[in-house]
Amino acid sequence: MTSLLSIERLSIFYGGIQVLHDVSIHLEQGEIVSVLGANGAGKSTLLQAVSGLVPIGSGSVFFRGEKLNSIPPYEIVRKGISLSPEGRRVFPTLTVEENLNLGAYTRKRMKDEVREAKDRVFSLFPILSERRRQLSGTLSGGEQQMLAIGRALMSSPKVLLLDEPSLGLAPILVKQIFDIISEINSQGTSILLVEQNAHKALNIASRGYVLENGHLAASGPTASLRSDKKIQEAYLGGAALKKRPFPAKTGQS
Amino acid sequence: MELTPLNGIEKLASSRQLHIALATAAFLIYPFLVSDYFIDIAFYFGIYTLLGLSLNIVLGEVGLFDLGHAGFYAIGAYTTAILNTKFGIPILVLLPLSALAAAFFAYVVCSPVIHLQGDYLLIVTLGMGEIVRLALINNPFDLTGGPNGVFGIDFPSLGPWLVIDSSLEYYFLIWIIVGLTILGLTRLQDSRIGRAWNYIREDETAANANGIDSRSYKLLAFVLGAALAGVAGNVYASKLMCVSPESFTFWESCLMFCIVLIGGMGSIPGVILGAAFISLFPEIFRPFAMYRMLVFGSAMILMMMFRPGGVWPRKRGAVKYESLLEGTGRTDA
Amino acid sequence: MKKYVLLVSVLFLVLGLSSAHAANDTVVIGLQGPITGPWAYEGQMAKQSCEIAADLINQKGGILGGKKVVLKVEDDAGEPKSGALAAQKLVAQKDVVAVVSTYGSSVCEPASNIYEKFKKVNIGYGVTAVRLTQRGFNYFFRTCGRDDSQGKFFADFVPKKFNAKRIAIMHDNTAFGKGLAEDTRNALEPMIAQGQAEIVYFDAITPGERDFRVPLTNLREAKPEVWYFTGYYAEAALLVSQARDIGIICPFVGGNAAINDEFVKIAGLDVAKGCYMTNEPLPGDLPYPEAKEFLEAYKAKFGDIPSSPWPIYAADALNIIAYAVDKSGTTDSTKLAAYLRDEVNGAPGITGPIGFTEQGDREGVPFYLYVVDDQGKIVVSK
Amino acid sequence: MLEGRTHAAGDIVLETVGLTKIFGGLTAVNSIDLKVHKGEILSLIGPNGAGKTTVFNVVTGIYRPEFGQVFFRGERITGKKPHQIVSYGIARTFQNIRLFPDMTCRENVMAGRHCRSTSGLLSSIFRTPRQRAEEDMIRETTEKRLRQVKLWKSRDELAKNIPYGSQRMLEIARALASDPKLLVLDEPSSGLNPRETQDLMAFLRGIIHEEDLTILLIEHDMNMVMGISDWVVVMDGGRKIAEGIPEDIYADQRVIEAYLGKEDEDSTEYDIPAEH
Amino acid sequence: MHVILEQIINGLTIGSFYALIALGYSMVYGVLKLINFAHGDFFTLGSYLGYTVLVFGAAFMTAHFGLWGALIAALVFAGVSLAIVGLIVERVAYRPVYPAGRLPAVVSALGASIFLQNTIMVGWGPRFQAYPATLIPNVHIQLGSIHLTLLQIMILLLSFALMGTLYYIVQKTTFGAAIRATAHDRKTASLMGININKVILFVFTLGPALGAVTGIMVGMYYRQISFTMGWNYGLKAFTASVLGGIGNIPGAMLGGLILGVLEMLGAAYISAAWKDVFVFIILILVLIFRPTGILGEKTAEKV
Repeated sequence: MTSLLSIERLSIFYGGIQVLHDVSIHLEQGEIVSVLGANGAGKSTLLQAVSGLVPIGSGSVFFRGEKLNSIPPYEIVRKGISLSPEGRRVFPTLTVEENLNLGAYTRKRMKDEVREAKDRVFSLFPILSERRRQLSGTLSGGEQQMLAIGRALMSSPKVLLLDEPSLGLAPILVKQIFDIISEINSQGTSILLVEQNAHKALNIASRGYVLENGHLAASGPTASLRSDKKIQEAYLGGAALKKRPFPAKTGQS
Repeated sequence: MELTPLNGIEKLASSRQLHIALATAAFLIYPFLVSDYFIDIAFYFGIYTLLGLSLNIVLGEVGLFDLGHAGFYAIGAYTTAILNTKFGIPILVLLPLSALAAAFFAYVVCSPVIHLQGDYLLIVTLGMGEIVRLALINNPFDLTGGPNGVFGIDFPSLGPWLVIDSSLEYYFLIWIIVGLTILGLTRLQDSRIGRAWNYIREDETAANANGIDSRSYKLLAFVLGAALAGVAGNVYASKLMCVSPESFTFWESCLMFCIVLIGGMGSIPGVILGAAFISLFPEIFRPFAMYRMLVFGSAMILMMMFRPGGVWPRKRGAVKYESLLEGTGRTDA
Repeated sequence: MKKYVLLVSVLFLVLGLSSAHAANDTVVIGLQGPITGPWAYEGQMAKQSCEIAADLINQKGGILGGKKVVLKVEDDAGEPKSGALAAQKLVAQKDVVAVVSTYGSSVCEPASNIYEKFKKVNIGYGVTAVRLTQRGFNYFFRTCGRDDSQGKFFADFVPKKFNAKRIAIMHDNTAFGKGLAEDTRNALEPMIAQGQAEIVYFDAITPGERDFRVPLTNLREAKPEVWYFTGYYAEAALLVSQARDIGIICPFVGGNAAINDEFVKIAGLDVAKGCYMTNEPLPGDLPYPEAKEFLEAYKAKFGDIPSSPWPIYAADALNIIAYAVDKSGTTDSTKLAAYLRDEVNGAPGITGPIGFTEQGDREGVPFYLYVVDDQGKIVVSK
Repeated sequence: MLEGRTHAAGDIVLETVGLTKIFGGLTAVNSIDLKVHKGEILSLIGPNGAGKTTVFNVVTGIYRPEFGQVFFRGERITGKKPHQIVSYGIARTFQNIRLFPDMTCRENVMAGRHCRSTSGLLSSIFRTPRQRAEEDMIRETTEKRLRQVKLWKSRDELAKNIPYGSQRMLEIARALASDPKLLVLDEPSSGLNPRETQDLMAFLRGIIHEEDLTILLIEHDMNMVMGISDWVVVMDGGRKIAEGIPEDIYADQRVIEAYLGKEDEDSTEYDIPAEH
Repeated sequence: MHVILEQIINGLTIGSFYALIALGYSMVYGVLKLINFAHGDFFTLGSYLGYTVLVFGAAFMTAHFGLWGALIAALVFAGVSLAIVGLIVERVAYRPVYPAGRLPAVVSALGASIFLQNTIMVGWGPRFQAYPATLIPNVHIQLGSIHLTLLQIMILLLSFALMGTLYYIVQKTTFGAAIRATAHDRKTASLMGININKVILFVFTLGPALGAVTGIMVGMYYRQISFTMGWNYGLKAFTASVLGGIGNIPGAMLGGLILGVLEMLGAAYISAAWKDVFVFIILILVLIFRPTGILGEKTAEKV
């Protein structure tokens, strides 16, 4: 049986730089899978490649067995993969409701389904319902994040790609967002989650991958990853500290 | 083929000198082979080259969108026309004065808008060019002669010794000015000022972070570009012996813009080729009568399709530099 | 290196196009006019008129005992710089005896400087700015009138005809229109001094504009009894129709460029009828036999007679050059200029007898007041 | 907390006092005190959006702070324009390399000399002896810096055409060409592979030994931070949450929480508005 | 007082022409960041096509569909033709040049403008062409002391209807939101499932079509058209779109109307000859104090 989404030996280049090296990841129906790693590890690039925003260097992406390489982004949305991008990227001069409607752009003829989807988003994020006529540029960071996720849900995707949903949010909101992510998942959407906040991400995911400098550093079920020292090292540079050729200059007293 | 750096320099320098010598020789011989009509065409080619070079400083070197350059050209021409006809000041004395007048005008009008970016600067300069032209038509203080323009402008002379009143002499006048301008601009390109301009064009924030006061350098570019356009205006006015507003339209500014882009931003030989295209093309295609501008328009599109960077873009790094430190024992790499 | 080859070949292409020569049994007369550009219409009619005039001369056996008159046309696009280049191109051709040049005063100015310098007789046909003949030039003449002669005609004739005291003058800020407006004002000065007239409105509109409701509203508020517009037909047609829209009903008098068949077409018959104009006699109203002959030939070849007076003056400029060459027996420019200035007097022309003043102006150009009749025809006002 | 450092107060190169920067209601930098001592490498770290780059932009004059002051070698430089800051002796690089892409490597490095030269329009046109001497000086320093970053061979290539790692080094060479006292590096390792990062670290270590230089660093790559810093300052949500030597920071619970997130729920109820 | 009201209405009429043309500039700029210098010539070409239909097809059409039928036919024919011309120009002159950046596109836009203008000159001749005078009954309406014509009222109604429709499409429909989203952030817009090429197609058909309709209105209003008129209108409309905030669709409408009224008021109360100077000075002042126009978004560069 093929996976819902499978990324096989993916390599991506920006100009002359290789940012992803032979990365393979798969996502099964109903799963939440986390991709962890420090900044610049290549996590966002991975999601953008799946969405068709960056050209694939080598390797392939399959969705329900269908190859997605070189399919334009708007077709990929149509097939049922939706990305909530890093930094939220809401359209600030559009109202909340317009942002949501755009999320359902591929289904704009199916009025009923759009309304259902919107009701679902509003029930997940009641605050958006209150602010539906407000310009989204005036929302707070957390509200914008909710809008970005809600917007991605509007196309009723099979796979939801979330890029750093907790970025720049206060802890209380982080918890809220993660609760909602679990709920979305329990309603049947499979989620590929890219996240810096490793603990939170591992809490809700069933499996995880750790990226380090574009390479897959570790992967496995969350329980085993949690105890893996590799994560802290990947994040905080533990390896380097150990290898440090000289002590801190001002550190010696 | 592997050349040692020194060989490279020699080879390039000699071929460059050869090019320049060939070009100079061609320009010297040309007017003696042809009739006044062709000398005059070459004269207007020279005017457009000078205009192109002047806009190239602003647009090519600094990357500021200036679609009102004809305004500076007009200021130079009218300064010459008015001061010469009203006060009898000799044209050659007015040459620097026209440059100063245009430069001063540029300084005053550009100071408040120099911070504008891209297309907004474009529309502001466009508006300034139009304001100049409309003001000339409206004859403020009875100076500009309104739509009639100013007529009866003298030819350049220095007493009885130097009198410039034939096509041949005008040809040499403009091309000597162009030649000196090219010399000066080439030297500027290879100085901290020329580099500062390029830094601003490439990345203004990074330029600032490297200690370049981008505001002053942008103003300097406008002022210098306007001064050169003023010089072109001076020569143009004395050649035609009259000036009228219809010579300084928005279209004229567009042509200058095209000269720089067709040639290649920041490239001096490019500007010459661009000016040749703009001034010679319509004359060559005179026999096509009313179809000639159709051909001209399509040629512009085709040119950008196949040479989007210009016909002769500036090649950086073509001149190889040798080491100053080698042999001094100070090299550590 | 490739670029040099390109450059050199472009230059030679330019050179290659400069091969003009003529046989010995012809007399070449140049014509400079706006064959392209915004005044292409005038330029092309001038070209046609000169062709007819030359044909007529040649049919009658030519000049100088059988030499044919040949026309050589250069386009100046109605623009000063191109005008200078066109002039330069004509003077460079040694076989061109004299030039008919050109339509538009500001184009004529730099061009006539060049002709003067190279001692080439040049005769303007659509250049009415007064200053052109005040430069003390030896080689410049014109067959058309001057702005001030028309202004004088207006002052002498129009207020009386309409019994109008309050006069509005509007021009279009072009060299021609503004000149005519100012000359008219000057010509009215004596009457104003005596209290017989008053200029209640004097202002410019911007040519190329389409909306004149603002200046017209101001004009309406000035309550003129007659309104003189000294611009071109394109604006005149808009002005009159917009004026009628906002309730200006006083008589409209246009200058000699304001009214023609196009004017009637654009303004529409309703608006156009009853509009007046001061004008040189239109081709069809010329009483001279030369005119009849010329117009028949023109109509035979081009189907219709010229719709504006200027092409006829171009034909007359060609005629007078041919006449002077023939009578003086010389093609030397200096002698020709002197002959034109001193000896030509009452020579036959399509527009009546031709002679030149000391300055080079045409002697005695008559003006008529025309009106658009109920059928949209432009007829002499009774 | 500060006992790790032994320098006297007189050795302070850069100091910020109560630095605060507000963007439309969001306090991006909240009362930051920073002391950078002479000859050290100080890293400013923190999760995304912590306000590190804003601190940099205030120090280098791109933003004006709402409150607080910046002192450089005892002089107040608050609110100076970016192009003035350089001549004081602070040179910087950018997070996403900002070279002059269509100019040669040589010309790029020459930019750094701009603030140390003075020739004007006329002396450049007439090539006065002084101007030529100055150009020679510029060329010499440029060559020295290019050789230092091992890019002398690529001097005549366009900056956009050299490998990414080299571009990083070129940007550093450009900054060094102004002979700065303080080098401000914004994520110098981003986009570099581990090998290149190692080289960069060695290089920075090297120049700080050889020259009278101090380095202020923003870095995400903890390998680099931990491997090179003398002192680490950690920011989160616009505030300074910790500082110390790398070993202490690595073990600091607050830092771990800031980076990896917390196990326990936090009850603070604030929400940061969107970035502007 | 009646004079100023009359001037304002005149200003709104000419302003609505500017606004409709400015929309074409602004939509293209919003999506492609390209100043389409050929847009003024789309307007001229539309005017000439409408003229041709009205003059040569009028007899036939008036007989079969009545006067209104002929008018509608002219509007539709010119609109559709220009939509096609717009697409061709985009394909031929702009699309191949985009990848090289914005400046080459300026030259090729100017080239396209010269080409179109001269095509019109060759096709219809250099003379002014006159729209038939009797299309719309020349009815004068006097409201109080304000003089208006039936034609003027019809033009105001039609242009406001067009602007209203476009405003509705852009501000109230999902497709309109897609256009605005694309103008703001292309990449994210494509994540919404928006096909950017379709949006480009839309702006390059609708803009020229609106220009063409405006061309016919201008022809009917002034009854006279020339092949060079596109430059003047284009320049003013471009100014209007910058004044309103280029790339912003309501801004273009507002900018056009403001420009028209300013022009008329400047002419009435300052001087007819200096009115354009006045307009440009206002524009420059607006840009000095609000560098992105009246409704333009503030853009700050991230360092």
